[in-house]
Amino acid sequence: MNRETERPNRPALSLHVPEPDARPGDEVDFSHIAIPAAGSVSRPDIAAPASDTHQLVYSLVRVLDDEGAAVGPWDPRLDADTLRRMLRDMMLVRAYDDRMYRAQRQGKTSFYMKCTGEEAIAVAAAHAMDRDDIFFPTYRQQGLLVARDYPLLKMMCQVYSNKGDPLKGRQLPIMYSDRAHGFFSISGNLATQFPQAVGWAMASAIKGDSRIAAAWIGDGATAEGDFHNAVTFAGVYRAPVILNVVNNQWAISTFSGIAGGELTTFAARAVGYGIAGLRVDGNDALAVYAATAWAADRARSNLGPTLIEHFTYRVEGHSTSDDPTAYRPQGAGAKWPLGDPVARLRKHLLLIGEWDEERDASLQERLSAEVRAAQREAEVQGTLGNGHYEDAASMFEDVFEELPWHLREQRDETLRK
Amino acid sequence: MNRETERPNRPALSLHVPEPDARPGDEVDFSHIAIPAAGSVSRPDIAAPASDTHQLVYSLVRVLDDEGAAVGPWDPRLDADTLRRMLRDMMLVRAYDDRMYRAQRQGKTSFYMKCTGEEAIAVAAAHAMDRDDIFFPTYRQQGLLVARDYPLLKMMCQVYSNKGDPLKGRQLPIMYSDRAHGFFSISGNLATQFPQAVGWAMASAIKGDSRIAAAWIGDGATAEGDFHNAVTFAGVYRAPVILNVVNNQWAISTFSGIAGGELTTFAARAVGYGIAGLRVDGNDALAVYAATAWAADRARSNLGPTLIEHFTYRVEGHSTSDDPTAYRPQGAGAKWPLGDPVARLRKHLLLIGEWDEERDASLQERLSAEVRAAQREAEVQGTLGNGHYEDAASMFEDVFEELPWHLREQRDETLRK
Amino acid sequence: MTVRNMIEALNDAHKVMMERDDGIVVLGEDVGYFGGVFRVTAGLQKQFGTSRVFDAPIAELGIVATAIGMAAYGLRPVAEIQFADYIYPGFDQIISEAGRMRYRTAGEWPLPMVIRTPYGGGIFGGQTHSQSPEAFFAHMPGIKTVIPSNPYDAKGLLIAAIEDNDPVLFFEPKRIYNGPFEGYHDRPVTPWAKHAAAEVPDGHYTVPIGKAAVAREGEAVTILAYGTMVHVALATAEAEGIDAEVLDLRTIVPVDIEAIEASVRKTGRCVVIHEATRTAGFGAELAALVQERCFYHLEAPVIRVTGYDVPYPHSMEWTYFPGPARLGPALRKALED
Amino acid sequence: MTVRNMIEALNDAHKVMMERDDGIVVLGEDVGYFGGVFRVTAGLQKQFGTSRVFDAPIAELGIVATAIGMAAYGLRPVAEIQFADYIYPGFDQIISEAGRMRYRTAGEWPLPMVIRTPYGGGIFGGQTHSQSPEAFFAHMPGIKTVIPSNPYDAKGLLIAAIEDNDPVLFFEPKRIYNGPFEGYHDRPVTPWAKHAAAEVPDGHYTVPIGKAAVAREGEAVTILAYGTMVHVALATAEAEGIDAEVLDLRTIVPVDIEAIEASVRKTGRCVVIHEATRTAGFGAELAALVQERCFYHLEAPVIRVTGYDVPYPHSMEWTYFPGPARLGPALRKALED
Ligand SMILES: Cc1ncc(C[n+]2csc(CCOP(=O)(O)OP(=O)(O)O)c2C)c(N)n1
Ligand SMILES: Cc1ncc(C[n+]2csc(CCOP(=O)(O)OP(=O)(O)O)c2C)c(N)n1
Ligand SMILES: [Mg+2]
Ligand SMILES: [Mg+2]
Repeated sequence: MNRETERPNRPALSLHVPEPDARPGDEVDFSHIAIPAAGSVSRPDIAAPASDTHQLVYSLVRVLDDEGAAVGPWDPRLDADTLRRMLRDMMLVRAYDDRMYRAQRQGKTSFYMKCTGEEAIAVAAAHAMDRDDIFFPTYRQQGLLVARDYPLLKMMCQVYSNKGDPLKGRQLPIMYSDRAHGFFSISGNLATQFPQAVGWAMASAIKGDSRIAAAWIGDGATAEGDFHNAVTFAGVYRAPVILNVVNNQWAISTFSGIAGGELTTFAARAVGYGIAGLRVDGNDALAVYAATAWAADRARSNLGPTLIEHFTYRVEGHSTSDDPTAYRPQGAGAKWPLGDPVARLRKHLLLIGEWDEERDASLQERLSAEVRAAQREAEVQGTLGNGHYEDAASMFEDVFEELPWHLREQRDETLRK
Repeated sequence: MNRETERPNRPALSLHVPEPDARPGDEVDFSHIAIPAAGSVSRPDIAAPASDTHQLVYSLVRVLDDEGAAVGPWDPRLDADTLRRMLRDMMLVRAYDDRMYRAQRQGKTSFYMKCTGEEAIAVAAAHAMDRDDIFFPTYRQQGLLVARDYPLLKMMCQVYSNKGDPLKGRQLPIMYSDRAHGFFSISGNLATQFPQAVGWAMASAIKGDSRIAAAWIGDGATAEGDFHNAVTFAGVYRAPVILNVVNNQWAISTFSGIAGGELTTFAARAVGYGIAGLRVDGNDALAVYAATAWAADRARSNLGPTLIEHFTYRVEGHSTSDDPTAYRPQGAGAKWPLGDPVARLRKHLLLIGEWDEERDASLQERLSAEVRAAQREAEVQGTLGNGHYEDAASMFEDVFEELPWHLREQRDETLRK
Repeated sequence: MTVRNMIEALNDAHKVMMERDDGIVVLGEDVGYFGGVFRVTAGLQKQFGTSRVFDAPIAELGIVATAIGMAAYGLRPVAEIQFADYIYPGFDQIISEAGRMRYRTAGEWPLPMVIRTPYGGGIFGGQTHSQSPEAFFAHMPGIKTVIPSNPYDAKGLLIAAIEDNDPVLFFEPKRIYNGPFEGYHDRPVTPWAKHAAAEVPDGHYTVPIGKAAVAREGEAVTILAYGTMVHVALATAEAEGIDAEVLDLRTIVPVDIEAIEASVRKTGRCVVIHEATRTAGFGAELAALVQERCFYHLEAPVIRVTGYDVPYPHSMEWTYFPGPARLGPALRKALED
Repeated sequence: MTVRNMIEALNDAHKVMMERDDGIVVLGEDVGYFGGVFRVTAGLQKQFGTSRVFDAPIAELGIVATAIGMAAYGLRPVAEIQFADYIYPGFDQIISEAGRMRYRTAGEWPLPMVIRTPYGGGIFGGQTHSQSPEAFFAHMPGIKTVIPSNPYDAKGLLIAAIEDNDPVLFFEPKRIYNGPFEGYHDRPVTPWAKHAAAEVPDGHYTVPIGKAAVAREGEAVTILAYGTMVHVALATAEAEGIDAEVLDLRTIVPVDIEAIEASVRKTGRCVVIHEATRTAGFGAELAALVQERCFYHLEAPVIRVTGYDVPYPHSMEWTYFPGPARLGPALRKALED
């Protein structure tokens, strides 16, 4: 089948397969990553044509400089309380993650996923949007729930699939859902939430409402058709939605090059659809806040969707089922040049004199105590395999509004046992 | 549900639904369409980075000017024989279309689709590529078959689903397929061929082959997930494939704005993926030839895929099942400012003195005679409902390589009748 | 009362409901200005405006997904998939999302939405304008599947589907949009006007989801059918002079098991007919249910008359189509055994 | 002969075939450097290079579609879908394209391709890592569907699938990758090493597609099973002390009808078991076939033991799972009737 022989005059084609620059054993080297100085990127007016944002998709919106100062046109100029609240939320998310990760390791549940290094992306966005806006998240935005004061206890009960699980043991751990907190059900099927969020936003526009939607998707999942359908519909109908791509550069074992990140940025997809696009330092809480607020104002003013790439790094493994040292150098995360979002926001608060070491230490103490307390309380209601949610009858409920005959029969068969 | 009441301070959102500028009864007005002068667009080197093409996606590669002269850097400088051959192919496609359209109207088959005004897009591309390259077409590239001398008779027999139908009456009329002519099976499911073409091209690269693939898709169908998957895979693996978007501005009754063509061009999608992109006057055979040759050389040199938007207009109805006057002004096609591809190529040949009225008239005569003769011959083998392909046993063949028991039983049941 | 064909009845169901509830929106390919390739949504955009009736990009995934989002918001979207053959790009969103949302949110996010789609052959549509994919949707939890066989039921069932608080797949037998089809392709088609079920009440009424109708009473054998096949069954019973009872299922999930059991217990014989391919089609489920529940009443095996397990062939449509020529012998066999 | 678990057997099947035929390429999510989330493709990229074994974007549609293109070119792609629950985005390309290509090109473009995917529950994977969607693929023409239940068959069937000239869906029961599972979740798992079928020959051999295996001979009742359920059936027969004949179907399309008929004619009773949801599952097809073809040999109705018609629930996995606790009573009932 090799035509070479037949066509000596033609060059032989070959398949290009993207490879990350470092594999286990190699030195991690992030020196090739272009990092524009904080404050160096211009900020278009909310009402500017989408094309005015299109040079930004190849740069990086950054607010916090290396000293921790907030600089440049994107500085959201937040009051100290908001800054402290964001720091607290991010610290709490991290404490919660560590705790639940260990709980899984201790066999108390089947599965867990951390968002280490990505806390700012969810927490800052939640604070930049209104309380009655809706979120269509992936499994790495637990920060959205924390920022909206969703009880840790409920989150833990879901993770344990125990008697207190609001989802009645039906969902895999971390697949939270809560309507009252505007947090849409997380799906195990990647990318499906993206066009759903667009539909929700279209509905809001249809009803002359003023609420907007935000959705999150991973770099890897942008390859799904759902992503394309979401952005296409959002552009066609100018839906009031913020489309967030969390580029943490990994999709389980494959790096972002396999997802289409080798030739251009994910923010650049916005150019292809003619909608507004921003590329943001995802480890900079102020940059995430500013970009989200910009996109939210734009959406609320009926100016349509914005695609935001949050450039970050997946510091930990993909999930408790994954060991990243099998495919990338050990400790790569620690070397990530954009640093740690929690440390960077803390540094800023310290720099502006609105925070100090003692307060930080005691907050850290309070938060871990809070997490420990919630965990104790949660475990009273059981853990997976040890008093988890178990109610055969309820297994058949909520498939339909009413129980049809075949499910009634199936339920009764089970109950007879 | 209308939140207006609750949030008087916020503007009410509203849904934007794209509308074409003219509906039945309105005056057709194409004056807003920007048409750069022929020859005004630069031609990047084959080996140039994809980004060098990215300003071209907002312009229009044009070679033939209003006088019929070939001008500018994209002039493919074709010899007169090739030009005459392309003219002949395009005229033949049109004669064939007219004939088959009438045959359907006469009740000789169930369905037909013309490509009036789009002949150059298929014919010129076929001549710009090598004979052993492969095509993954839609139902509007019958010109590819004509350009590769596929017998009209076979095409007609397929349209009639008659005893001579190479596809054994299994496919809807115009869903041609012929391996020997490198023409991949047309699918009724829009867009599916696009990622398949990328897979074929990847296989060619895997084998160190030198053949490349080309695929076509309509503006409307670019909204499908298949399109996104195709371009994503093509970019990731730098597949040797030409991805043609035929923007004839209509998808049955909906204009290209509903497909995502309101905010930017379809060629601009290439920018979003970081691959090469070109936007071409689809009614200019020389421009189509030049752009295709450029993309083919690039692909063959292992430099990856090119997305080409062919800007044209669907002059006729979508198909024999469609009446366009129900949703757009009558005779809109005749007013299309980029003219008729056949007339434009003819004008060029006349201008350069390689063609004259008599030759044109006699060619026209020969071609209609050829079509009439083929039709007579085809109809000898039957038409749909009147001696069409009918062989119950064959209905069960080719589902699998071998007939499994259940199909054997089903066949035997039928044959017993 | 107005005499309506199925298209007019479906169109009227939209109008009646959209006038009552401004949360109902209609989206799909060509459904807006043009009113749909089968004209089911004709006039709706003019009456209700572009933000309630609008054309969608050619992206069935996006159509279903945005409808899910709209339903999550609180609207009641009615989405049209132009042909059932093209529903597959939206399959994941239907199966994995719409069908499971109420369950996985413990009831917090029910999805009141309807997906309408013309299905079935008999129009020389070839492989991709003729399919009957209903069995796929019956296999996955959380989706109701409705298939009317006449204008009266079409309107009443569509209204019930729009008012239902669960996702409903609404399959429309396109071959009988304009008139009942008994499977004799060489005979002239009688328009609905000549049919009692074309007497369609004006205004609001419903036909309950999950309830079958006895289309013909009989003692000798039960024929389980839906959509176009109901008419094939009726015509074949007449032609063969067989005292068959014809059940028009109207809904396949949840199927009306009581009606099925009652009829089969009475007749002791059962033939199932559908146009979809046989293997793992819904006829298999019906045969399995009948033998599970009426085994000791059955005097003969349940026979399936279905489309063959091949793609729907263009020119040999009438060899493929399960019409009277195939149902007749099956009925006789059911009686012989 | 080497003792291999199912993962090692499948991995070896790839190696054996890729060494013989350089037209065989492997693609899928995480199958390259990492070797697959279940390690089935471990070491293949190292041995055969990145242009024959490569990671794919997270786009099941694109994975299937590019595999179709590769097969059309003349390669023999083996694509992995990471979990069967995620096959739906590729559904249209499988159903409408792969399954019909040979037919619609009148045999000019056969598609020799394999789609491998881990399926089934029992691993606390919740709604989206536990599904058994085999029935979907059985319903549409042109696709063969294979489901092994042990390492020996897994290797032999995968080699046969790769050599087959039609598209083959290859479902791998992930619960038994590392050891047979009899459905007693509270008992320790025995590794394959202790199992005869873990004696896997080195090199090339095939297990024919379309042929069932008698996993256990018996006279009293026939149990039709595949995948994990074969082990549940064997264990239950032992536990209940019932002289059941257990048929391991191994292929569901084309199913081994002769083996099924022979066994049911002998026993006169039949129980079908699968993990997929019941309604319109493949068990319905099996029940329909058995009653159609063995009606006068049946002394009792065919009973279906299946997953319930609800999404696979995370914490109540063992209430949902059709294990011995549910098969036992069904067997006894089949014998009583
Ligand atoms: C449709 C689908 N395909 C595959 C998977 C399996 N899967 C789960 S997470 C994951 C990687 C996702 O990577 P990315 O989108 O970058 O998100 P991240 O985990 O980095 O946050 C994969 C392949 C899935 N859940 N759904
Ligand atoms: C998946 C799918 N959805 C819908 C259709 C119905 N359909 C056939 S052609 C068409 C319009 C296609 O428009 P476009 O892609 O612009 O191609 P054109 O007809 O203009 O050449 C539609 C909606 C289809 N064939 N396949
Ligand atoms: Mg990622
Ligand atoms: Mg078009």
